[in-house]
Amino acid sequence: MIATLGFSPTEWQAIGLSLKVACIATVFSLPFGIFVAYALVRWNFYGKHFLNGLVHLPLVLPPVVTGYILLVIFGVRGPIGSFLQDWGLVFAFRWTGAALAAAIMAFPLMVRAIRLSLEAVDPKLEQAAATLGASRSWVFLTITLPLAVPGILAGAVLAFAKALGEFGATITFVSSIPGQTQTVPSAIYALLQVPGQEGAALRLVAVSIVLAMGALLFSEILARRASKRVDGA
Amino acid sequence: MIATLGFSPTEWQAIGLSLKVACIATVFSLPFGIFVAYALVRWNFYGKHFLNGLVHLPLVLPPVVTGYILLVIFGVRGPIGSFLQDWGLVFAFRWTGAALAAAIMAFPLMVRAIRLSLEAVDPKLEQAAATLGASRSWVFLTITLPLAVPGILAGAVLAFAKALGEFGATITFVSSIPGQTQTVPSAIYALLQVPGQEGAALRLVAVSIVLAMGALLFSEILARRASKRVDGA
Amino acid sequence: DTITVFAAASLKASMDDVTAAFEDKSDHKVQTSYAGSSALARQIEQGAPADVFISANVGWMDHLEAQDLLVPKSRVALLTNALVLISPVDMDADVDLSRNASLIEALGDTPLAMAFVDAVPAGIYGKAVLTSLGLWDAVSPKVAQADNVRGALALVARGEARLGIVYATDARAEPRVSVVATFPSDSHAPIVYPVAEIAPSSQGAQDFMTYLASSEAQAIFESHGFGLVH
Amino acid sequence: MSLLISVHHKFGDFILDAKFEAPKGLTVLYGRSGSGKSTIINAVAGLLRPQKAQITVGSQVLQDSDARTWVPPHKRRLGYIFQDSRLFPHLSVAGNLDYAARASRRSIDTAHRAQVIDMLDIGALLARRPIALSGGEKQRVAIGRALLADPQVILADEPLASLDGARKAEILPYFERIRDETDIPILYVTHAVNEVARLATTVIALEKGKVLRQGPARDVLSDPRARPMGLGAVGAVLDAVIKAHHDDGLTELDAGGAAFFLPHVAQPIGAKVRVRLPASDVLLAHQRPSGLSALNIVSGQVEAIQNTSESGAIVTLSTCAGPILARITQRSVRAMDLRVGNPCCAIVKTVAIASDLGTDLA
Amino acid sequence: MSLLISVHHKFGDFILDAKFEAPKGLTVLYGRSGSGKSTIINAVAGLLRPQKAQITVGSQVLQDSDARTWVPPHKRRLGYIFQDSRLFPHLSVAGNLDYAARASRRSIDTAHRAQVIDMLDIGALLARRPIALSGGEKQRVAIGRALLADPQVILADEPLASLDGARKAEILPYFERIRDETDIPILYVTHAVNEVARLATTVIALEKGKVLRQGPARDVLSDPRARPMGLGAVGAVLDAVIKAHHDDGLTELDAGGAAFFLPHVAQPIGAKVRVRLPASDVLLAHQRPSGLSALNIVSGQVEAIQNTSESGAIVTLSTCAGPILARITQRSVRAMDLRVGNPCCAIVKTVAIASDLGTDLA
Ligand SMILES: Nc1ncnc2c1ncn2[C@@H]1O[C@H](COP(=O)(O)OP(=O)(O)OP(=O)(O)O)[C@@H](O)[C@H]1O
Ligand SMILES: Nc1ncnc2c1ncn2[C@@H]1O[C@H](COP(=O)(O)OP(=O)(O)OP(=O)(O)O)[C@@H](O)[C@H]1O
Ligand code: MOO
Ligand SMILES: [Mg+2]
Ligand SMILES: [Mg+2]
Repeated sequence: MIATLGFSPTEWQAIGLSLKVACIATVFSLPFGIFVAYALVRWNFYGKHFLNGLVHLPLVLPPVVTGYILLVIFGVRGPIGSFLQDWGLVFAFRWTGAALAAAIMAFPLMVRAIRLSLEAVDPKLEQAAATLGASRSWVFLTITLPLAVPGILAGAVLAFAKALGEFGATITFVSSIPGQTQTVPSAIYALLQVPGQEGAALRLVAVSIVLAMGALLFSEILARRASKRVDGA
Repeated sequence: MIATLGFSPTEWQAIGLSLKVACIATVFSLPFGIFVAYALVRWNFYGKHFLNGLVHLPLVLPPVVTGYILLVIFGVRGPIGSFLQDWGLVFAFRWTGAALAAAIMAFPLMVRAIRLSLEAVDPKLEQAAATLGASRSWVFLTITLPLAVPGILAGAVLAFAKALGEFGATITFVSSIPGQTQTVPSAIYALLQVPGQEGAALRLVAVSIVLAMGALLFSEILARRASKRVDGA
Repeated sequence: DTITVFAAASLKASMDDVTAAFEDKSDHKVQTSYAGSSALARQIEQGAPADVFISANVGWMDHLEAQDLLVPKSRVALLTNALVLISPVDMDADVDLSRNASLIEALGDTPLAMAFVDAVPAGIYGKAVLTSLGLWDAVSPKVAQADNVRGALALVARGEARLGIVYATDARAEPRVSVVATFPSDSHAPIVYPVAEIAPSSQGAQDFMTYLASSEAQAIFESHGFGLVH
Repeated sequence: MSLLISVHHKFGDFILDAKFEAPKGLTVLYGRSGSGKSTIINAVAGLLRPQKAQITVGSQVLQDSDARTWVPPHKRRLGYIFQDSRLFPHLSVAGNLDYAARASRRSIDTAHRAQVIDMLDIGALLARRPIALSGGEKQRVAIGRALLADPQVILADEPLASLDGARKAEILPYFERIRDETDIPILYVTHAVNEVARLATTVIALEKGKVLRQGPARDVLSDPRARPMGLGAVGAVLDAVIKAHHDDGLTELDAGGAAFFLPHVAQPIGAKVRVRLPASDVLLAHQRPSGLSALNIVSGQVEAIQNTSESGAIVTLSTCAGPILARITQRSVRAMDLRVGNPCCAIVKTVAIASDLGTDLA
Repeated sequence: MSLLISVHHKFGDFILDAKFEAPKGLTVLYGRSGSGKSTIINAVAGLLRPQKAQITVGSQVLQDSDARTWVPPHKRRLGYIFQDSRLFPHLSVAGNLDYAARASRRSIDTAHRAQVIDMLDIGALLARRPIALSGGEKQRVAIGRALLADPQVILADEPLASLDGARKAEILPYFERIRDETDIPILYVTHAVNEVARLATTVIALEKGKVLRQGPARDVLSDPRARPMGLGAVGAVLDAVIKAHHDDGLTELDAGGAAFFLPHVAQPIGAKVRVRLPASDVLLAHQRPSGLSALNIVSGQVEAIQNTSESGAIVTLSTCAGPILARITQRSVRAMDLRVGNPCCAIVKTVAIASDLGTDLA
């Protein structure tokens, strides 16, 4: 069948799963990313540097280490994992865990991008909004956030791309169970273990690229539209 | 001896090497990062989207794949690798290769951050500079670049952190030769392969964190100084 | 039932064939997660839903057994492997392992590709071999360690390294390398792939274990170059 | 409602130390560039938190640094027109205008909105983004945005600086209306003497962060010794009543018995108006001259003569309309032998009065 | 050098279609907010590339859309003072001032620099960043930055709008000097009539993107029919020579035989000056009046009477000094029975002349 493009059902599953994981990871981490970026830019609080460091940690650590830490914390036996399990939220060896791993790995990229855009918002405009009666949160929603759109989009697309490519932390945390937690990168990894399967691996690589480029293009279009609203007629 | 902090000489080598690799990767990729970001922001050329996609690629691909591609291209038998070898520049199995891998993996992060800051530079100021007789390149050097400092710093620190943590592409490309290409992440990885070595791994993880946090703090201080120059007395 | 098998990544080629054959014969379904033995073992430690674990590494299986995570008495040595010295087909190195200087001469100043010599089984065995041959001290500065045996194989297959030490099964599956020499099996501890059921036991896992021991499965493994434990 | 302001703030070498009351009406902050006008306005807005300050509007304390009282800007109900327009670049003109209503979840008073849009002539711009506006258009939108905020205090930092005379003439009456018809105190920064003369109830003159002089506009402007705005600003301010509209298009005013004629003033008979007679527009004559094109001639007595420079002087006449100031040369003082107590006539050009009433402000 | 400008550009509904010459000297672009002034200036600067344009300075073609000639902004040798000051936020005031010299690798002319800094009174601000400046201080630095660029064309978009009168009085003579002593054409946007009257060699009046009227300042300002700047701007411009400096501080001018007295003018005897007599500052009388405080009385003949509104009129007298305009009421025209050809006297207050010569501009 042409529709399968030569991919096996497990590969299709992996593609679907990767998309789902990347989307969920991006969408769910975005509010946190915005919040943390805002806190880092505009608030002064004890432990700010610590938070900043913590956010960057997944970038610095080998992914395997991050995955291992996630396994220890969010595994069924982990302190948070076992707690959340009582509430029906299971990460261990589920696609949700893959999404969590992807989100955590992508988080520093997202926060940095948003932070840069928030820093570039002119505080004079926020002040002007305040004189017009806008509360802090309203100022944030109607001035700061819209003006930070370029960074938010950049953060989202970076996170999405990273989530699509994330491998080390994911396979360490949730393993690579076909249909459950096997994402495209773990499928590629598995294929690379078999000599002579480079061709099959390459096709999956191509899929990753196509998905990421699509997201990239989409974000560029959104960004252009947003900047047109600010810069031109 | 206290000075060894309990690290073996090979571990000390790995720490030194990681620092060297991360510094070199950051410093050498920065001009390219600035150039590419500028081109993406201010120029319109054929293949712009392609370049943008290419830059993001290392983010999307599993690191092993990127490492393998590097091996194919920059290895002693690769098209570019063999060419450069004639000029005395060898990447394969050298720390230079580790730096190359780290730089390539960090490149999308760097470019994105710089790009965001360049986009935030008010073109009206660049115009004002042009009316004062500044050529394009002078405007870039004296107006655009200094105003984009927050993004350049963010890009550099992201790249540095990423370079410190990079493992998959590096090990695939240049493997791990103690004293040559064995970076902290590969040492950590090796330790994690053996039951009961988590403690030793943890100490190296701590070193990575300390190094990255130092860089982070340093960049924050520089950024604050730069923004003070713009915002306040 | 659906049986979840955690298998060392280096077994993927043969295990895919074995599970396919098993699924044909029984009404069980098999899901296999391939990753490094260490990652899999840690996941099992943290409560992963694995029914069967096939490790490339005796140490990790011992580790799990010590924590009573295995179904008692289910552990068996499933496969064996041999260690070979390889080089790219187009470089045809000539090494005579009986002559100590030979390997060093063949290497020149090029690296010797291996898996991590202190961490990954193929590397550990390789280091043991070189040590017993009295070559380790001379060779060790030139060893380029990959994160797993496939990485070492790729370095040789691409011609980046002139020589490498991998499993016989890997060498056999990669057409771009040729075997220069096979290391004597008495120069290292036996290369064994242990398999065990992970507690709690299930019917499916037992059936799969039984099948692994069957001559049909063994034949598949043999066709991939593995040796059998008798 | 009145504004009570007492601020102390230090910026490097610059020390702002000002204490004054801005009573009901429009208070002009006047002073040279860098004298601290914007700093005071920002303190009232709460955008700057001075090191020491007591700021009160009516009975509400906005800031009291002793009592650690501090009302955040968004609770101060301001209408702040910034020196730089500060429009929101991502919102259309309409979005900018309606921002305050949305922020406070008020419904938009469409009649008022239409009126402000009409006055500012920005109806055609509503869908545009600020980037596509000219400098003056931006400033008009900024004025509209502040006026539509339903403020309890209006802060206007050189609101009309970038506008042409005709535009100014259209917008000034609106500030007059707010001044006269509402209880909203207005703090207004301007460098334009005619705006001061026309709008100010109270004038606060600043110099290097200190209050140089403060008081009712009439007193400050008609005091020849105090010239915070330069000699050009000195002049009498008279209260008058519209007496008649004549067929030839002139309106006759009555100021304490003296008649003044000026081009048609669109106010009903009996309405009270303020008339400013800039000292530089008044001529003096021994006796009522004839055959002269000036219609407004008031006789009185010399009350004071004040030399203002090497060659100039300001002569104050007391007349039935009130004190009238004339700026003339010392040579004329001597030639006319003017002395305190002598009778004298003031000649005022019709149009000179009119220009300050906005019939023609250009 | 003169500037030749012909631009056609469309922004949404707005169409700019202007063609004019700005000869040597200072050319004021005058027009209401949104009439296209900044757009024209941006076209000359090369910051906007109009759909069709021919722009030439002296013999250099800056743009010719037919010949596809295009000189980029940095090669145009401009001194552009922006409507918004556009200072570089990361550079100190000194860095901003020296930017042009550094950009073109010129050595800094320290004497000129010191003079400009002194004139603008920004010496104390040199080490500060723009964020720490007041609105007027920013604008002064922006003026200095443009003046120090060693330009061959000066573009000034409302350069003095945010400055107080005294500051303006300090800076205006500098523009006069550039106008009179150099060959640099200046395009100058302003809404202030007194700046037009004082500075303009040429006036270009714009309305909705079209040139409404253009010509030498004297002609445009003294033509009662053409009032692009409103009635307030109408007035005669006379050429005069400094005749004497008197002991009582007055300077005597001679304009075609008529004597005018005004407060001390710091120019040597024999120097030529331009004197503006705003029509609204001129009174008419049948015969030379006596006992009047005004020192400047010129007799002449009525040349024209032009009704300007329901009640007002402008009367043109021909005198030995040249035409003099007076803005009076129609009632006075009737009362005085003024007719073309009748003899008549013009009375001009001393200070009215002085204020346009900058002795007191506030
Ligand atoms: N990008 C744009 N899209 C649509 N209209 C525009 C755009 N830019 C400017 N305009 C319009 O062009 C006209 C001319 O603008 P310009 O800035 O030249 O005015 P101006 O004469 O300088 O006015 P001001 O005195 O207010 O600064 C204005 O009506 C403005 O609304
Ligand atoms: N951050 C700062 N650091 C040092 N000095 C400052 C700072 N901000 C303002 N100033 C100084 O404070 C003084 C008052 O500034 P302010 O903006 O109140 O002046 P202003 O009266 O509004 O002047 P303008 O008419 O020019 O707008 C100025 O001399 C200015 O240089
Ligand atoms: O994948 Mo393994 O456990 O290194 O042979
Ligand atoms: Mg100010
Ligand atoms: Mg303009």
